[in-house]
Amino acid sequence: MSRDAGKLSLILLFTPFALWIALLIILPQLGIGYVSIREKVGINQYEYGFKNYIDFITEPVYRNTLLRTAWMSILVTALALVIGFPIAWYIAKIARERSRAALFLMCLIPLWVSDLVRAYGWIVLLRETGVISMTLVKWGIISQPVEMLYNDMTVIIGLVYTVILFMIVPLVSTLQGMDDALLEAGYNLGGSRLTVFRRIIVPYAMPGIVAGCIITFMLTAGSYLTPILLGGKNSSWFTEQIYNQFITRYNWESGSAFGVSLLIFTSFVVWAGLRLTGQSLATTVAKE
Amino acid sequence: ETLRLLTWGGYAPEDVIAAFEAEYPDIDVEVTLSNNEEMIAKLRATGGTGFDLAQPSHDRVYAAQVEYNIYKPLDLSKIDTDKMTPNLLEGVKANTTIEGEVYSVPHQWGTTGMMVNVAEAPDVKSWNDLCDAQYQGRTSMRLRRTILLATAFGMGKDPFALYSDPAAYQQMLDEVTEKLIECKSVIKTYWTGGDDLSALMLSGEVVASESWDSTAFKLYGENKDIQFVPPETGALAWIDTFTIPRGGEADDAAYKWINFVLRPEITKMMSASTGAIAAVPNGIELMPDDKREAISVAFDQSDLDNLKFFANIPPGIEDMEGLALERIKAAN
Amino acid sequence: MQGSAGLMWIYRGYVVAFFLYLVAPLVAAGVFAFNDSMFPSLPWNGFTWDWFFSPSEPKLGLFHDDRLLQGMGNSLYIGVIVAALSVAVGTCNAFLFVRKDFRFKSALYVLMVVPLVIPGVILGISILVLASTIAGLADQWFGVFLTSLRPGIPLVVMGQFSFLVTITSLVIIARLEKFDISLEEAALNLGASRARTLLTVTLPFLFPAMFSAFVVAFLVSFENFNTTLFLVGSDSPLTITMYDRMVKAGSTPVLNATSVVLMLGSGLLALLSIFVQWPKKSA
Amino acid sequence: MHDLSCQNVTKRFGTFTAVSDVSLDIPSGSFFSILGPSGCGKTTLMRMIAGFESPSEGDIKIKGESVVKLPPNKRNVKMVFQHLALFPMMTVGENIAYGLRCRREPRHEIGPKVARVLERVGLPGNEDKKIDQLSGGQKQRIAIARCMVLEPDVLLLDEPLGALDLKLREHMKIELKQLQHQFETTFLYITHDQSEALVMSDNVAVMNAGRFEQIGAPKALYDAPASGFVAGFVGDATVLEGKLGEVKGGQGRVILKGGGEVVGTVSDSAKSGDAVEVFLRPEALKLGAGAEGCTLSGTVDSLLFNGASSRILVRSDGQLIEVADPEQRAGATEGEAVNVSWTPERARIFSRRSGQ
Amino acid sequence: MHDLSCQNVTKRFGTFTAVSDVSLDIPSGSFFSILGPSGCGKTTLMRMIAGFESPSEGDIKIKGESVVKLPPNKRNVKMVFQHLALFPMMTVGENIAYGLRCRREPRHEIGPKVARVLERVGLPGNEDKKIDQLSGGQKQRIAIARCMVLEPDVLLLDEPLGALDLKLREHMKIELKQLQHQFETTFLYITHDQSEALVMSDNVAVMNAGRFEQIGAPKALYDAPASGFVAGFVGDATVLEGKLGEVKGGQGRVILKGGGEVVGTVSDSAKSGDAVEVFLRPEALKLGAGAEGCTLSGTVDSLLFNGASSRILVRSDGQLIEVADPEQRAGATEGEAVNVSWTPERARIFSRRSGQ
Ligand SMILES: Nc1ncnc2c1ncn2[C@@H]1O[C@H](COP(=O)(O)OP(=O)(O)OP(=O)(O)O)[C@@H](O)[C@H]1O
Ligand SMILES: Nc1ncnc2c1ncn2[C@@H]1O[C@H](COP(=O)(O)OP(=O)(O)OP(=O)(O)O)[C@@H](O)[C@H]1O
Ligand SMILES: NCCCCNCCCN
Ligand SMILES: [Mg+2]
Ligand SMILES: [Mg+2]
Repeated sequence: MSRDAGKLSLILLFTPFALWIALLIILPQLGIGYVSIREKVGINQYEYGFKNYIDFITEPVYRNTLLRTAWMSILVTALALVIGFPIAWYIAKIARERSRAALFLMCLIPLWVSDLVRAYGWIVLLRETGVISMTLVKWGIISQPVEMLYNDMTVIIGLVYTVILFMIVPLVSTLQGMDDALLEAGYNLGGSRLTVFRRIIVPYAMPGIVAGCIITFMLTAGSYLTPILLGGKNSSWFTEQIYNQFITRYNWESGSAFGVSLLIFTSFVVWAGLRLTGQSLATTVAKE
Repeated sequence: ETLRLLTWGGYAPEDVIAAFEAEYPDIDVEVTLSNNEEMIAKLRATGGTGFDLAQPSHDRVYAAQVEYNIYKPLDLSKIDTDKMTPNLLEGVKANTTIEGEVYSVPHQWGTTGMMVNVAEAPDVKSWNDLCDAQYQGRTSMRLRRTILLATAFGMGKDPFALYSDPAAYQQMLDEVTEKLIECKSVIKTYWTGGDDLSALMLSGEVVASESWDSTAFKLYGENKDIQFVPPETGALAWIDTFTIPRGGEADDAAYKWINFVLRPEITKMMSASTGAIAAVPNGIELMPDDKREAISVAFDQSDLDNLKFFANIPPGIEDMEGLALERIKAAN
Repeated sequence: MQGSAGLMWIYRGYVVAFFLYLVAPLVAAGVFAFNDSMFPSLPWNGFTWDWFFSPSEPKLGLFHDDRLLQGMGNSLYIGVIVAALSVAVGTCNAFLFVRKDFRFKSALYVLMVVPLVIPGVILGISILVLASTIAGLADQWFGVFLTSLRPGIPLVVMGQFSFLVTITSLVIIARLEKFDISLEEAALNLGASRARTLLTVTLPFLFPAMFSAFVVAFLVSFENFNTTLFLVGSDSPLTITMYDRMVKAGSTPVLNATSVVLMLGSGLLALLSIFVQWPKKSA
Repeated sequence: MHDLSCQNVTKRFGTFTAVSDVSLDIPSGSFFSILGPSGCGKTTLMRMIAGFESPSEGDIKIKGESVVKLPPNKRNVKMVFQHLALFPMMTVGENIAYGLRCRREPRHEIGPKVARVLERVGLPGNEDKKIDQLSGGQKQRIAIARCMVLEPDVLLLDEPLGALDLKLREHMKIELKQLQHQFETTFLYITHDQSEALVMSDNVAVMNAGRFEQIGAPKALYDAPASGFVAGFVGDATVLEGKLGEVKGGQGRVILKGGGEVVGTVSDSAKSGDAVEVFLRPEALKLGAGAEGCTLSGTVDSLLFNGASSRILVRSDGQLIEVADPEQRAGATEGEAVNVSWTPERARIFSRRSGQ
Repeated sequence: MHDLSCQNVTKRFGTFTAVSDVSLDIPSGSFFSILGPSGCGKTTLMRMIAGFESPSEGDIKIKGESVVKLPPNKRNVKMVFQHLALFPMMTVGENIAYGLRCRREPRHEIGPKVARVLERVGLPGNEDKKIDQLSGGQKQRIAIARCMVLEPDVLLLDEPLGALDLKLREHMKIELKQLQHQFETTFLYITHDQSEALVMSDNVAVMNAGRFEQIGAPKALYDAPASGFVAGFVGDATVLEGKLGEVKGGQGRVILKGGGEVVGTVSDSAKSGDAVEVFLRPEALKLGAGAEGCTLSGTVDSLLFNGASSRILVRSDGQLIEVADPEQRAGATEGEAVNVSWTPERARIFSRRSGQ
């Protein structure tokens, strides 16, 4: 292999990567960073400064919405982990070879339709005159139709639904890599179920858990339709604020500031999560 | 060539498009559904390109054009302005003339008021009734600027008069905000689209709501108890217009469309779909029968005289309103 | 450890309940496509195919609804382009990170993963802002309309591409890492040229991963909303068309019918991807 | 009393019987091996003893008490897994301490115990190493230490040398044997490598298709195999197929498939007329003519030098016969015509093995 | 003319020298092995011959012509890879046809050629099998067939038996040797398993840390190793460390580290006063007293039964000495006090190996 050919192919392979990262990821982020420090002082008149950020910090509505979004996202992430782990375990360790692929594929079902249709499906099921409420009335379990939409619980159910697949996939792939002999060794040396779970399974699955949590958290924090459509009157979500700034208030400057704030905030949460678990991006998310 | 319409849901029904394309076989109509805010946002993002004809409401053209320069002046000679209701035409022209150039002509008008299931809630008469505790969990509204204005009227204020005085306007907004936050526990949910509202009303989940008249007229056909009720303080009236984006590439087709949809036989089809009243002299008579009946049930002459036309929004007001809306949304 | 049989049944029950949870909203959304009513909700008025095949208003069926069909066409078009581009670049990235050594490799690798942890909304607005700024300057200074930098299909493609490449790269990298480099050496040793080796040995090995990356990218593109929302122009993809329809016009069960078609389509695609992967699994 | 005994243990998976009616008794402190080809049921038997499977029939006793009802974490048998199953996320010290912690031994006793067992396996002071910093042989020893620190009644080892390379394996064979001496614990060792089983064990059970074919000391298996399977599996042998003819005083005459007749000792219940196999160990063969029926003639096909284990391959009637030729002292040359001979006692005749 | 010759080939990776000044000449049609421990540079040397690396210094000639400038796909040396590298997405037939197709042989000739080579490796009619339907030994043969169909000048084999299990490996050793006979092609074989190298090869080069220590026929390496490394690596041996004392007529007296003196043959340039090692092959040792300086006394530590290769481990001054005891005929018992003796010619004295 000649050295020049190696150089040339390196350049050829590097170019698309560099263009992609530079033009579609880095420059646009710098772009909103730049726009976010422009202050509108009049029609088509701008100055530079941090007023947009100051507005963001001083207005409790925005702050609280961001905190609420983060808090609910963490909750959704935790729920997805708790609900998804047994499923991932089943797929990776209990199901037979053949049903494994089928089950795995079934986990992808939510991906088959858009967020919109999923939310739409939930609405059909959960609204006051929806399938569940009406069925319960019909069976005499409840006397009055109940409204199951427009509260945080529903938003959480819907969000967990949308993201749980991204929790299960990395979990399955790490758990599949685990030799059953490790578990058996754990029991053989005297461990109880709990000990084996706590000291062997969890540490082993940690990269998968962290990867799943990061992706789930990011998707939740960045979701738009599900909280809006299922949350109704009580659904304030930070992406909606960004949307409002951009679409209903044409205020790109503060919208960009919101965007940058969201990015900084979520990056912080991800960083903190990685720190706490002693993992890194490259060993978790990238590993799948 | 292609005519790219940026318009409201229902404003480009398939049968009208089919008729248009039959008459002008070389024109292809492509439709993007939108609303006032998104029309402006979209055109701002495209720098006025990407669409050939937009239909913002009359009060939303001026500020957007001054600030973002997204429209181009109309060539009135290409429009059959003589077919339009003169006072609507003049009103719109007055609202949308900048440096002597006219940017919009009227298309249809309608009102925003309340939709009420009169069998269940016969007493709903005023904007304030939407927040009446006796309808706990059975009313609705759209969390947009219209409801801010409506609530202000309901509180006995005239928001349009305060447009010129931002501080007073803010003061008014604060009161409105407070009232709507209180109201939150009464209403079932905020509706976001005509369909959403229809489902709520038809299923009986909601018995009274802020509504476009057109939506109410549609439901009247399904259930005669569901009627449009103009509030005591007057229904809010809007005129949706024709406006050509600055980067429009099919002006001739756009003018053809404008003239086409104002023809009497087309107006009828259009109104059947939109439920709104064409800006032509005998607009109401050109409505399909069921809609006409619904209108006559809803309005008497005094209601028509009491219409409150939206006034041009000066720049800056919308930011204040936006924040108010967000506060309401985020409140618990 | 052998669990007790009873526990095992509870566990199985849980798994079944979970999958019911997964299909429930889809079934709910799907069933009302066949309800003979103007509204996608109870009561059940009887079975109908109208929402698929009826040729005229008011129950304009999906297959006669030009705008939904147009939206579907746009989504397909965007999906295929985006998926093809992301697989192509993902493959390059895979070769770059698996086969090549260069400075700052591990930092750049992390950078490659980063788009996954940027919320889609932000990708959408940031690309919108950048592209608009450039187009705006071009307009202001030179008076040219750079339409491809204005909201529209090209921008949607860029927006979706920006994060899909990460996904396709990860999928293809995982496969390429399992590739035994001695297979390539064996081919060279048997007299094949580099190009032939790539075509007959390496790419066939990568193909299942490239295919499933394509399918995933296509599906994600098809259902993407958050990024696309800010970047659409007049040719909206299906999700946006449906959203507009739902929020701005009125959702009739035709939207349910559309969902049914989407589910069938995605289901078939998913099945196809198993068939592509299965026989070669042992490789 | 026996440390471990199995009585008529059977294990069925569905209709397939993986272990069939196996009984064994292992005396305290001895090194017992189970030797058999892949898939014969060795691991299944061991997993029943450890408690990961429960027997379909039969009983398993440890120190005289039946354990079939006990869950695996309550049995005092510890296991060294085929791929060792060291916990990759723990250090060496944590791995060894794991079992002690599960037992809730007081913390201050754990440290010294870990240190002591590490010393005994010859790796003192390695507590803080990561598992992947260890070489194959070191991992092996940690896996044993992890079990031995718990002072089990029986240590089970499932082909623990399988993953090691050749030289290391030779070395570890001897080391394992020494460790067993040192700990004086009962070892139950599984392998499909006959030399491992022979070299290390006090007793070996030869297993085939779920059953024990023979249990005995290594030399007994080698010198007096009870079946064709054992004769073929334990030690090298050239196998000649034929039909048993006349049998006289334990000696039989076999008409070979390839033609010719040979004489040997009938070692199982084969009867005149049965299809049989004659097993000839390389070291039982000599170049040069022998008694009638104890000679085959052929040509030297190749000389395989391997020090003390050198062989001559002699081709006779299309069959290759391995003849021991320690250090190539016989001086044969390739292509040369030779006779190969043996004494009738060292040619063993067994009924033909099924499936071969 | 030699099919393959290397002249002073050196390969450096950065500052590390993987192969250092290696020269070899392989006569046409012979079986040549390179034997050395892991990491000594065997694969690197082979990769240079195949063209995947280029030498830092020196020249490589195939059939007398230098090939260092030729890309790998232009060299007529074919290679059997360590893990075989059969193309999993192709059938057996396609795998074998691959090289012919690359050469653009006419289609109608490819089929028959593939069929013929399959027959020669004993797998006729298997063209349409998938690779993963083959057993380990069959894969092995397909990998060889895939190369041999191209009629290479030299066939390179990089530890091809490494992945096989024990019994199969024993079998394939003999089979490979037979195949080489049959194809009459030059084989260059790499291994770290001395028994493979000894059994199959006409000549063996023993490699250590990038250099050749000795090239010779198997028996020569075994009987007359040129260095301590070769003596230790080829064949088993007990090694006693000490200091060379008086040397007389090729025989030297070594003062052992553990105490005591022994006599042996000085086999390299070690001089009186040097640190040395004495190598004793197990089969050179006998129980019972011998001449003065040719006896060590100790106790029997263990008896390792392994048929013809049985050993007695004798512990003497803390050192374990392996004594051959074919079929355990010596009748020693554990714990017994014994003497171990040898003849001075069979105790080889070499300078101490570095790093040990
Ligand atoms: N859980 C199970 N279900 C069904 N069959 C099984 C199960 N476990 C093992 N078997 C079968 O039982 C037989 C014996 O398996 P086992 O693992 O005990 O063999 P082994 O002697 O340990 O082989 P190896 O030397 O290859 O490890 C095999 O045929 C295997 O396929
Ligand atoms: N591309 C390379 N860059 C740097 N060092 C290398 C490279 N290839 C091999 N080496 C080093 O060269 C030495 C020899 O490696 P080589 O693979 O030739 O050993 P080997 O004798 O084949 O060993 P084994 O028996 O384990 O296969 C090793 O120390 C290895 O780490
Ligand atoms: N604030 C102005 C509202 C304009 C509404 N146009 C409605 C069209 C509804 N189909
Ligand atoms: Mg086993
Ligand atoms: Mg190597």
